[in-house]
Amino acid sequence: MRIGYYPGCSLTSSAREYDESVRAVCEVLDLTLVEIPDWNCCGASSAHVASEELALSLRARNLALAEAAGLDEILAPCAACFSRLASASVELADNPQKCQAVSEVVGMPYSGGVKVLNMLAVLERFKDEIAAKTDQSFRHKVACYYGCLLVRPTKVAQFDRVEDPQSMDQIMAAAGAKPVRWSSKTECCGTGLSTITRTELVANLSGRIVADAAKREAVAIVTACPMCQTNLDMRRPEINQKLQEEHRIPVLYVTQALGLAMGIDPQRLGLHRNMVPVELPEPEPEVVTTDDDDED
Amino acid sequence: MDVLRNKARDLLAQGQVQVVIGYEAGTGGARRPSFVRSEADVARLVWDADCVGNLAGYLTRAEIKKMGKIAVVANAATLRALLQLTAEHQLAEGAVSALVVTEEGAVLELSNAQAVTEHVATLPASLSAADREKLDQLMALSREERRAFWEQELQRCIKCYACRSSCPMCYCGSCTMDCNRPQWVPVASHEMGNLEYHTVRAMHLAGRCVECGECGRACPVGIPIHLLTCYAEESVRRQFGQPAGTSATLNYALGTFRPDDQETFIR
Amino acid sequence: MSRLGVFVCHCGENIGATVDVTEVAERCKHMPGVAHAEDYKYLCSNPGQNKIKQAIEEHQLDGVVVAACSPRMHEPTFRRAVTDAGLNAYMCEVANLREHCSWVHEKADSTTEKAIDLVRLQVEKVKRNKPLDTIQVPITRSALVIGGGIAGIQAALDIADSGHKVIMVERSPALGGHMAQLSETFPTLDCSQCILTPRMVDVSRHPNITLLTYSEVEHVEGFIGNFKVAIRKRARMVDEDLCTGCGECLQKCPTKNVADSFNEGLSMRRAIYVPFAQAVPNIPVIDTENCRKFQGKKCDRCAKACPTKAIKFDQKDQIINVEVGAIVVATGYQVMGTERFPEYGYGTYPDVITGLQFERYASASGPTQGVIKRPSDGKEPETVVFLACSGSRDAAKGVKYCSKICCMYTAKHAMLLKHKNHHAKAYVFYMDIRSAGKNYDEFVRRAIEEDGVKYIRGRVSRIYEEDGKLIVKGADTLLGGEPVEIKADMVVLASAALPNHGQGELAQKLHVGTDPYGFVAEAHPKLRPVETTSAGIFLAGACQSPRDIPETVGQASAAAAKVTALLSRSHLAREPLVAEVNRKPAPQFSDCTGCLLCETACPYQAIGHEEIKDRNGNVLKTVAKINPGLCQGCGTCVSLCRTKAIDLHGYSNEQIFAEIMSL
Amino acid sequence: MADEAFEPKITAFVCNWCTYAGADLTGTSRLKYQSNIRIIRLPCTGRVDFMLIQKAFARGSDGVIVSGCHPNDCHYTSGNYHARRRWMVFNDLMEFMGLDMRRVTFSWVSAAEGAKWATLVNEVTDHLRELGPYTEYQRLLNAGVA
Repeated sequence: MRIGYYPGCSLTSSAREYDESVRAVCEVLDLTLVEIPDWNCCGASSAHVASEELALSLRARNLALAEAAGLDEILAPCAACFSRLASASVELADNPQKCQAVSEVVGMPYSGGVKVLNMLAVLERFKDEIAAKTDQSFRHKVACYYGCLLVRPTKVAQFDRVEDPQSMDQIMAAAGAKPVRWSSKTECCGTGLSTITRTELVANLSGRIVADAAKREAVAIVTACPMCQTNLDMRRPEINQKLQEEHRIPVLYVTQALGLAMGIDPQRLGLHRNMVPVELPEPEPEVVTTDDDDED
Repeated sequence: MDVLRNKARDLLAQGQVQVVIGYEAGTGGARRPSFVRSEADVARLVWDADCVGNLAGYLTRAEIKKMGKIAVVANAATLRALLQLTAEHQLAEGAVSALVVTEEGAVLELSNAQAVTEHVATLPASLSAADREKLDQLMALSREERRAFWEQELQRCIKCYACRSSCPMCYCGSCTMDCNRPQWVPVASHEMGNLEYHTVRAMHLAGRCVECGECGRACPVGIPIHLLTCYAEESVRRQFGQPAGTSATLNYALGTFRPDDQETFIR
Repeated sequence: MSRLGVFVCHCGENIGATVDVTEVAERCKHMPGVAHAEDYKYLCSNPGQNKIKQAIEEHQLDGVVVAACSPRMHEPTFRRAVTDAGLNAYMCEVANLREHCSWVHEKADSTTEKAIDLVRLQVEKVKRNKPLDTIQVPITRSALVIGGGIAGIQAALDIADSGHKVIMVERSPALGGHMAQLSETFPTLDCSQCILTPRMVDVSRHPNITLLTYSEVEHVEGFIGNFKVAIRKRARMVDEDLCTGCGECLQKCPTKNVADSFNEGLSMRRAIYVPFAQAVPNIPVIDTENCRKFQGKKCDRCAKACPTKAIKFDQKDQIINVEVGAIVVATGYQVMGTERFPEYGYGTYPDVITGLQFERYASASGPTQGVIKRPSDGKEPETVVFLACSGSRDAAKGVKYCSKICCMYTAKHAMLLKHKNHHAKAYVFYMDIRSAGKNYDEFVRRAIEEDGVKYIRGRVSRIYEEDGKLIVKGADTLLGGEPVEIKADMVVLASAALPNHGQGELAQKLHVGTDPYGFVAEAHPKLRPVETTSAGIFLAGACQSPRDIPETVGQASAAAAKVTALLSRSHLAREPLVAEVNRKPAPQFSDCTGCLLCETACPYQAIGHEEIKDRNGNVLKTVAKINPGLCQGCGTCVSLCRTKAIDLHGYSNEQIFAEIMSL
Repeated sequence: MADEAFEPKITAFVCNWCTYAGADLTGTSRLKYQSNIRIIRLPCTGRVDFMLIQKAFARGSDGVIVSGCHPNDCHYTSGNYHARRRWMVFNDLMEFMGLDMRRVTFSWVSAAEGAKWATLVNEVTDHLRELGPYTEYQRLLNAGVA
């Protein structure tokens, strides 16, 4: 199984642990990641505000490169990259005129056939292999946090259910974890403007998420987006200060959690880079479920 | 050849059928229809690449129906005609069984519509390469050139109606041409009469023609009129996807509709 | 040679201004077949019509062409005038000189020439007209009512009271429909059971009504006045004649965990059950999916307990064939389930319920005997939030229409909550309050002013669970769009009213159209609201679109009036402009070759076929046969027929051919 | 046509419930259109046999208009759907036989579109006046007959 890989800027810098854990897990699942040659920035943070044409051309160039390299599917682990590339792929999918215009700007032909997948959409295809490759040692209660861009806007993401997504829950369940039922799966973590400029907003919004996860006795929060990770993990001091409570619940990327469940060495999963130290309690005892007795 | 004859002999011997319609050697090596009713005449039956005529035309004639159960030696077009005639309630289910000589030389007996349908599904379209090419050539011409072509061709029509009587799908007891109150189509074989006759015939075969080319072969003055009916059938298949002669319960394309039929010329 | 009369009308100035009417009359005199031609100022007036009648007698005319305004205006008038003079109505044609000539062209020779052409066109047509008589179709003077809710009950009672037999088919084991599930009804808050039960009993006792419950319409064929209906009476496993309704069997049934659909799943029922206490007929039904006996286990406790041995496990479905003259569709509606609301938890939060479920809580015969409780822990909710327009007026849910009844029943729910639990807090999120009936708005005002229900104008974006409470996140658009968060114990969705399940299949069986949402399509939204495009099939109540009880009862009586009008005559007179397959003497018997390609083309299923047999019964030929009762005269088959075997009276091939040739 | 300037002769087959009523509305709204057209009333476009169009041309028409209810508006629910299919095949076949289909206009005109009927008739009349008489077809009338 072979798939295009678009790391994006955050996976080569602030979210290196996400990149490391993705490569480690994919290796175990023998999914070869073919990095798109000479990929460029997807224009996530500002391009689409500055100029529509610039934004579309930036993204289309990546798609054209992928098409040239014979990759008809790209994995973009970072939710923002996924959302930007996917919206370009959807916009150009059945629109030959736009493809034509963009091809001229980018200087490379693009026919419109490349599909963009987020981390969960790819992992979803390997649920059986995950179940086989994990040794059930990761029997912990986890709170699966999806954030926004993985499932919204529906026309672009075209993935899972908008209000109550299930894909990460199912992936973690396949790995032996116990996803908890909680209400903040797609609540806003305060990203956008507030990480740098108005941290108290992040403390308030992300605080609610962390508090809700803790209340459900989750052992860890699992994410699939560098931005969510940053807010829930790096801003923990501000959160604890705002909530006047000491929350030490770690925040793991879904690939880090799967890596642990697969017994991969934590060093190769970049766990040492997580801000809140990743100390997991003993996994819960194996509960042998017997089907309840049949009434007479 | 003899596999076919033996099969015919068995059918007649066991009285399963009262007549086997096949081909026999005609004058000058031509092939003509033959109606074998006794085991002795079975030797007359022949089968080779020249047997292209569509024998299905005889199946709807009252005199043939009177003979009882029929077996017919069938090529692709005959099978399609069988299905279309059954779809149009002209042939009762199982009244006719088809004898098909396969490439390997074996004889298949298809005795019900279901068997015929499955077999027809495996057969290629029966429009010959020459006709295909001629159709494409005509379509490449401009409107005026096509008008000139057909005007020149139809001028020679003598209204002998050989095309009508040879076509298996033209089984109507009284045709629009025979209707004189009102006189829809002029009887005289002048240009207007010829043009209107062939237009009406093509429209009547749209969605029903099994493209056997029999009418083209039957025309004494050699007008390629089978191109008209084949084009009309193709137009129906292209626009409505309902090919004639592929099912015994086919819905007639011009007798049904889909609310979202697409067209570009209605204002 | 026919003796025709041509009458050219001035229509005051309308025709005379631009068409030289006298010239037209003059030129018509020389047309072959025209025996008399004259012009007159106002032909549609009484003197004008008398002129035509006199001319018919005086000149023994056998055909008339009136050149005046559009036939869509006065064709019936002139045809009636002609019949008075003893001439068949269909020997009179109208040439449209006004709308199609004088009003749309300037005064010019070409306009007069056109007028003459238009008259000649009708003259040639009339020469080929044949006298036609109205078609008499016999009527079976009984009616079928599908649906046992208030709509079906009212329609059935009205029809039965007018002396006609009625067969009522109800899918569930008892009458009542959704009305039986309601607690109290707006705007008077009188209890629904009290006003409905007497009507249900009337239906069961009415000599003219045959009640078939736990039955469904299986197949319908035929046409107005002559429907043949096959009804599947599903096996109840209880013999209706022996059962006295004592209820002994109900206590003994060991299976107690079947969700009770009458209580909208809020409580459990047994495998043998009666939908509700006042059920009519009060005869239990065995639910074969959940009854142990039918799952191969040994159990016959109910049979043992039955004093009259009425339980018969071997009962089979019966197909009952009836003949009726008219059908009333009264199949009601259903409400959208909470699982269709992702933003409110996909139906996974037990305390988010639908309006119907709240009705069951509020109803004295409900699972909690009228005490408002919440499904999760059975406690009495302190704070209840009602959401109007849940799913309605929402293109994303595919329901763009307003469900009409929810504003009223939401106000009623809030009012009932406050009556039953004074210190409970009731909030209603709404977009607009639509309370347009009699005493309706006063009812809503009362809920707000006297009962202290808090109405918040705004939508609820999300509901989620936290510490056993439901956090309702909305906005108050009247206070400048302030976000509002309410910690509620229970949320009631006034969810959209949808067509009842199975409505689509029933509509297909009846060949009745449905609108894009799946409701039954009425013949004309304003002028024929209780009829469908299929003649003889009427409709009443919420099956046509969401509707409250007063309107439903009104519509049911209207449908009953239509049925009674239809059944009041032994025969039905129909316009004779229908198609007909020609017949000829032997040996051909007809031009039709029996290809029957017209059969599928007919939009009214009016074309069947018949076998022409000789004296000793063997079939000579199968030809198409058109049923004059069903044929509406569209002519689709006429132009489809390859042998021109079918012709249409009034627009026959000869007539139209002649019209073309007259130009 | 006695006068020398060519005036096209147009025959129209219209359905009674929609286009005929639409033409009536054109009248009641006193909208003007050219008078070359002669309207023949039929119950439905389903009743329009392609031979009627042939006969109209054979009778000397220079143009034919066939018009009825919009799809889904048909008084008989499906007459216009059937008509549309026949027109699609007839149009295609005529193109193949090289006949001038610019002279045949198919359209949907509802009972409320009085204005559309007036513009349609005017446009078709002007267009046919440009095309000139349909000599190509009328010449066939006496060709090959002594």
